[in-house]
Amino acid sequence: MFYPKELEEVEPIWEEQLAAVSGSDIAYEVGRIGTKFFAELRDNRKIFGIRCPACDLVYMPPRLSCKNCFTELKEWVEVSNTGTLLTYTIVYVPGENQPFEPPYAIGLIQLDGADTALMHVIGETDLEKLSIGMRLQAVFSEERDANIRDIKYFKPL
Amino acid sequence: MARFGRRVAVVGVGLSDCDRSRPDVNKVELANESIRRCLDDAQLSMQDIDEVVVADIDSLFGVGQSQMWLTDDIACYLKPGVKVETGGSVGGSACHSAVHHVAAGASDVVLVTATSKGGGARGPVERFGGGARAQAAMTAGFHPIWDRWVFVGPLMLFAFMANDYLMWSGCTREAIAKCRVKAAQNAMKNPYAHLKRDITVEDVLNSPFIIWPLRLLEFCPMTQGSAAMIFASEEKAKKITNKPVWVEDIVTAHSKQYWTDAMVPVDWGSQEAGAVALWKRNGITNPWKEIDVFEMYDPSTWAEVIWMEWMHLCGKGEAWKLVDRGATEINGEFPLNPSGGVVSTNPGVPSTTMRYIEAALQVRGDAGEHQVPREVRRAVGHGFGGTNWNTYMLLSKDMP
Amino acid sequence: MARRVAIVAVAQTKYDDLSQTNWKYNWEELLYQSVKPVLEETGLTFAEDGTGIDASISCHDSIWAGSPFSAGKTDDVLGTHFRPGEKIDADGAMGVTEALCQIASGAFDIVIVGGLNIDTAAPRNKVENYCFDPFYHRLMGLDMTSAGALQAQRYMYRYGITREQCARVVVKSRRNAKNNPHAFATEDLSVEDVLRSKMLAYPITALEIKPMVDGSCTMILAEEEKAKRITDKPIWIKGVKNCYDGYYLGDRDLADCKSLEVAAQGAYQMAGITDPRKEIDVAEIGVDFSYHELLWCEGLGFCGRGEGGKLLDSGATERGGEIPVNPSGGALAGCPHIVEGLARIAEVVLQLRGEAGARQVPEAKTALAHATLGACGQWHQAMILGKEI
Amino acid sequence: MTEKKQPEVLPIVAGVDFRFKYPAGVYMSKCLHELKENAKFIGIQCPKCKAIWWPPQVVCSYCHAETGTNWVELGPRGAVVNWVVVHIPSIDPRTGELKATQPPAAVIRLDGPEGSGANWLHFLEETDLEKIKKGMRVEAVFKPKEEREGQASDVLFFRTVEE
Repeated sequence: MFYPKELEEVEPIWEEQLAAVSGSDIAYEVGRIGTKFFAELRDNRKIFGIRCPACDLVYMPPRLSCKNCFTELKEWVEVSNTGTLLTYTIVYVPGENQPFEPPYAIGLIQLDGADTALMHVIGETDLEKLSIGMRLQAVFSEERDANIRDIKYFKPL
Repeated sequence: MARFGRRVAVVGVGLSDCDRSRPDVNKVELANESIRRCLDDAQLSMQDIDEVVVADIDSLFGVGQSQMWLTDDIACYLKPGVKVETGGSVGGSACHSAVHHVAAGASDVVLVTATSKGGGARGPVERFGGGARAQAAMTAGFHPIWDRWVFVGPLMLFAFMANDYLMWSGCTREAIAKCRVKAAQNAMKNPYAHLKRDITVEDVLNSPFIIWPLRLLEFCPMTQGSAAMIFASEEKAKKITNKPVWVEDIVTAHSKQYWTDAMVPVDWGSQEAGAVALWKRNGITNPWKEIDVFEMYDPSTWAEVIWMEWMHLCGKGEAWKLVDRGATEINGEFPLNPSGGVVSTNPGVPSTTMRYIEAALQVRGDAGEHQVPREVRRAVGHGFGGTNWNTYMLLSKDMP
Repeated sequence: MARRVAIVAVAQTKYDDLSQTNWKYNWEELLYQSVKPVLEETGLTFAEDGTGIDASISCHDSIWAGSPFSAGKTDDVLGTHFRPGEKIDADGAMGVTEALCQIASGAFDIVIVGGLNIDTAAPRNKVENYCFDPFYHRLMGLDMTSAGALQAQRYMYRYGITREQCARVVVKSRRNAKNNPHAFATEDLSVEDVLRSKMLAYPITALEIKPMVDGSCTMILAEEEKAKRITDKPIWIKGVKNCYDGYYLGDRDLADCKSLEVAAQGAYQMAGITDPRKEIDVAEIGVDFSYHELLWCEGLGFCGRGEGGKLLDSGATERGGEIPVNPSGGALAGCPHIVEGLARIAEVVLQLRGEAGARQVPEAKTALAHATLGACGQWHQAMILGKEI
Repeated sequence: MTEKKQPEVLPIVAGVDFRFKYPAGVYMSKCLHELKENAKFIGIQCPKCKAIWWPPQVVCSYCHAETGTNWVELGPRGAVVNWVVVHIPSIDPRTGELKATQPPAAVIRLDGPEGSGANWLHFLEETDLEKIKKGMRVEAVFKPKEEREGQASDVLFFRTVEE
């Protein structure tokens, strides 16, 4: 016992409270880059990356600044809705903000035309049959609200 | 006498545009904006940065371990970094970390970045604006069981402070209103300020009470914005710029966990302890005469006036009289917050960085329209934050 | 560095599950349990006459603490009332680097660093989900475990690492932890036990992630002359570097650990180490998931790329091996978030002082303490400590 | 930016609603039990510098001495030192819910032994600002024992008393 006996033997009081003012209803402004990307997803079912001319890389998801050279990125490039699975996992336990009930698979998918991979869900598949290197295609949600879930999931080709 | 093993100088500063809301950028893009301006100011590229210090308060801004998301946009990719979280002082604490790292020889050129852009409320509290939510988020920084249930954010703290000062100092409300008008006048000269309304003493006196006796216009707004600074070693600084601003000294003082004593107020001793250490250590016997510009973290106009006394800039009960006769105006005998201060622009996390930046710009003579009309050799930037954290940076034109 | 800096005292609490006692201790009371021993050992106070501790650094992650300005909770026990104090919002290992710089800069002579977390008071999955950006990753329900699983899978795919090899890391960790009085999880496990435990995110099972425990760790750092006066066993910091990788998981090949390589090489260079496997006598590394140990051993240069599994199989990383890794059992045997890296430094200090008890590695003179933070090891720090100046 | 007018994209809802367990700790638990069971305020006195800490804590903030079990009884009476009135709606950060208007908040210096005392932020019963004065004597009004939960809110407010 570290503290005096009368203290160590006190019945502990604790309280469960919000962590800060958190809440599932908090919304985040996406900025102009995000606006273009999500509006294209929602309105045209198109996936856009952004190219760094100095590094000759097409970034997915798009961003304002190249991390290698700090070039301000402006060159929008439409990438394919098909791509290659680089790695995946099957999530078995329920958790916050999950798009589906577990078990479901998520993976890093390098879309054709992009140099970096997008993190997304893999659906319409037997979870046993997933393999790295398999080809996948985006399936868009019927109702789209301009967020990353406008792509419902990627399905095997 | 140099305080550190190696001399350190400010070689670049950058501020983003500041407004109530910046929907055109997300958080990391907003950070990027001031860093680009900072690199331009120093005429450096991101490859020249050795290390990045991130200031943030994750619990207030809706992303945990924010340094991770920020990495790519703050020139930190494949570089070392530090993440600091104090209170509103955090933008200053990060600068102190950068100074220590340069002085220690761990890095030669260190970038400090501070950004404020959080999530917004959607739901029943939305109609009250973000203010109530922001206050509650900050209240969450008080003791969960003992203090949270009775506090209303820092607002309450400054209301107590105002009531205490009114009780014993003989201060007039007009004097405080004048101080707020001074801030507005200065802010109108500052392109990076948020509130730039041409307000009058009557406007302040007629603004509603938020917490009696604190009025709406006597308290700071909520701003989205970012700030960046670059610190460099002597050798590098001389190569980078012909106007290095030397860091003569830095001081941090903190205070105890429970806040009630700050309402009395007893705990402003933290402001005092920091300031006294700064004056004493640097041979400053009369800061009012020896400091050319003072940028104080003023969350409320009351704080600006009251802390002048705690920081030994004047005697007890004298600050409001000095303010009343215009001594702290931009062309007064002791220019205080020529930038417009925190009451005009308050992004929170970058607020202290902004004070340091203003002090550096004044020393450089680059403050533009809000440059004080006198020679600035020495300036002080001050930062304040929960839980009564105080940071001071003494900047100088002359190499220490 | 402009001045030499040593660690002069370390203390850890037992890492334990406080929920069993209905969270008996609050933050400061938990931290004080490791603050008091270092004060008593060194005889130092917070006196301001030049003989005492000059400044304090508290280390916790405000998001795991569940409140902003969380340093307020630990100010009093770290003696920062009206005095210098900083708060590092990351692993305590970063706090030690900060203290090192504060001392090396000439600003202070003696600095105390304390870190703690009450993991069991926080909803792990929610906190971890909150650490991802709100646009691309958070709405995919990611947490550190599922992100780690993506890395594990990629690493195993690229180098043929087996699940059994990963499981053996856990078995070794538990076995070593039996010798560590601070450790939480010490039961005997077989590879089968590990593989058969509940699958969380393939290939990571419940026994392959660090358990949720609570505790604190504190240490005191001092400049050369004072360090020698305070203790006859100062442990010197000879090299340190940390490094961030990019944020987006899809930007990097997760089988790599570039930022660790940069951090390790930086620390080795500073300490004058050219052959880490030969020159380092003991390593304590940050292992949140079983595969971490294998991958980090590669990044630290203890073996070639893809050889992490073989290194483990060879027995080289056992306590009696060529390069003992985590003789304390490491975080897989229980060590709270934030304290994880700080405790690795504390453990190697004990090893170098020859005070590691039953987990002592014989004749340890040079040691490595590693820490990691972020999804898939985005941030790494490597620190080299030595017995001799 | 010179891009053409973009279609609107609403901010993305991606919050996390998380709750933590916050421990009171052994010192505060002891003091909260005392409030609940016996309607008594027990602070702790630093054995070295004699500062009184309310709520009790493990070390003295001023001189870092361990406070041990040096309990002192405070209150239930005290004097108003400072006060404010909240005019705006506020959110209870513990629950996220809007708080109804609250009574004037005041710092009360609870009476301690031999002229000492300790400050506490709590509510006043008196709502007429004209009547609240510095130094005004007040007394703690407790909830009925069966409703007390071992919380600071077991004290409802402080009532003005004549002395």
